[in-house]
Amino acid sequence: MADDASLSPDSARRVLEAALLTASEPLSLASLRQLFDDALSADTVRRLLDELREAWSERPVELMQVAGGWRFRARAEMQPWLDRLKPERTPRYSRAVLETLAIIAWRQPVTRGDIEDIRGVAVATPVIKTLEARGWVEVIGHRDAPGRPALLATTRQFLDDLGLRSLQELPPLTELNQTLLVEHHGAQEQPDPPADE
Amino acid sequence: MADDASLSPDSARRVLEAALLTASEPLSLASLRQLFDDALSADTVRRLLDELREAWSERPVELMQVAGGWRFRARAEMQPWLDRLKPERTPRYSRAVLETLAIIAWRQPVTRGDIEDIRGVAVATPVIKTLEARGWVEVIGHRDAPGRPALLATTRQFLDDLGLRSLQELPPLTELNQTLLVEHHGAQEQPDPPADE
Amino acid sequence: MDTAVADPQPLARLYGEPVTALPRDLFIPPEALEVVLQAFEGPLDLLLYLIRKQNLDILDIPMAELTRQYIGYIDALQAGRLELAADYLLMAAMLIDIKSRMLLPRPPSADDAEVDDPRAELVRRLLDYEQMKQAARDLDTLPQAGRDFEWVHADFERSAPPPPGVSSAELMEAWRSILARARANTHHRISRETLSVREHMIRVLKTLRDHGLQRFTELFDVSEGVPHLVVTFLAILELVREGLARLTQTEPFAPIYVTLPDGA
Repeated sequence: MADDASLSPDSARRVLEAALLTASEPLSLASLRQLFDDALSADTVRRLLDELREAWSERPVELMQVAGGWRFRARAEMQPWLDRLKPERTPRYSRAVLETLAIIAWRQPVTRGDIEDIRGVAVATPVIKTLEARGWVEVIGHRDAPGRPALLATTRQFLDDLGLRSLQELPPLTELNQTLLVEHHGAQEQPDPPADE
Repeated sequence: MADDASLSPDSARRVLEAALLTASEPLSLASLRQLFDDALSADTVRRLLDELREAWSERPVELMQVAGGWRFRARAEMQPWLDRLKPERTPRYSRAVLETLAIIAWRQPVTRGDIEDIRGVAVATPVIKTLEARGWVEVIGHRDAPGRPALLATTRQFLDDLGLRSLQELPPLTELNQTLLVEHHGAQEQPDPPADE
Repeated sequence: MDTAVADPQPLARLYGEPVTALPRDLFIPPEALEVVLQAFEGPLDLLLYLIRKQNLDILDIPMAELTRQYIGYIDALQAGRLELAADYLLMAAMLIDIKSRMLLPRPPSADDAEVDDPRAELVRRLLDYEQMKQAARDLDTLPQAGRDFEWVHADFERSAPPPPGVSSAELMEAWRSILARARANTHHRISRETLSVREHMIRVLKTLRDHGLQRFTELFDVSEGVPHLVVTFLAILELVREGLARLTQTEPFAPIYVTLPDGA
């Protein structure tokens, strides 16, 4: 059925094309050679791939060489149209991310340990990474303590993105603390009236 | 960026092609029109699809119309090669699974009890689970009877995966000895023909 | 074992050998019968096999013969102490019932002699099942995604969805939920900090990080007014207290320097 020895270059290109179009991930050169039971040399397959890429050069989808191998991908200029197919719902951050951000914002600089103490649960690395990747949180130093934990603080961009001129424009925690904490923990746990206005 | 009013037929075909080649499920006519913010009529899109199908007629992949809409698939003759990339051969379904599926497909909606009546044997739970996991069968309601048994029906994906546009494209049921039976035993013994013709 | 009837599709494999036809006689080793039985989907399937294999007329089933054969299999199975599905036993009972009813004299009916044929219901079920059996085979011949063809699925770099937005109000809500939890764990004491001090602590820390050692006095911007100077002073003291910064002075009245604890 699949007679590889006598496969014409054209047929081989067709097989490559079908395989690359139906693959759910990039196909390595080794995988592509496996299509032909290794009857074609790596060089031959590479040459066929070049021809295939050339043949697709005018199409809206292109053959790309990516980290894992070769893959067909829609050209960037197609994206505005393709994006219309499924409007993404506005994503939201998880509660863990929001709480971590709140703690960093109001209590900075804090270590991860501080955040865990306050939240009462471990803080997963991706949570911090999410905030760092967003450019909202950065490491501004290390506490002089065992393990020299990183000190986290919010960035200028965090203020910009939230439309704040300074941290002081964050809602004051005063009322919150008083309504929620005073009655439960007693006034003696409240430090002096805030100077954060 | 995506100016639809002034889109040439060629550009529109390119957009359709990119969308259909990258889709992870068949795209309905409505979805395809959404690509152009509904600036193109359904008829125009249908015509472009026909042209696209024609343009691909010599290629190793083909544009198919199935229940869920349009999607490209590799031609069947490519399968022997494509199979080589699979770690193991796709198993065929057992007779129990196939017979259960056939009964659901042709007699839907049916309860498990209905299936057992026809097959004359208990239907093992894994059989139904297999079909549900494949996304081919789903519960669409409950019969108003003791125990409120679930009513099973096939899904759109079942039709898509078999390359069918509707249940009416299922192979016709073999009549076997029914005509003879009618003569011998009278028409009242024949159940009504399934409404899938 | 009699396997005279050629059948391209083996019913089963016994000890590696294909079993292409059912043994006709009943002297069957129970193991063989078990294997054979697994080839059937149930009593209807077995009955259909017996009927079709021996070219019995399904519309005029010789009940005596069919019942004898069927019961023969059941007996052999039970002799082998094989666990037998209740469905098979139920069918045996039904066959015997039909057979006995056929022995009874039927009331004469001039018009429609066949209507009361006790076999009718069985025949209907057999034909119904046979039809679905065939439908299942037909279904299996349809090209199936993943088995006979593959869907095209080229890649598409979807624009990264816009990152989630956050408002001050949401942050406040998050804080509120932390406090609500803290309420349940009273040992988690959450004290309020003066945010302006915190903000200045950060400012000082960033200066130290970016520019290294700083003269104490350089950290103050006189133009910003007294409250600002006080807060900055408090911030530096707090940094030192928390071990986040160090003050160094080589001798009395020499300039005071502020550094990060690791001397960076």
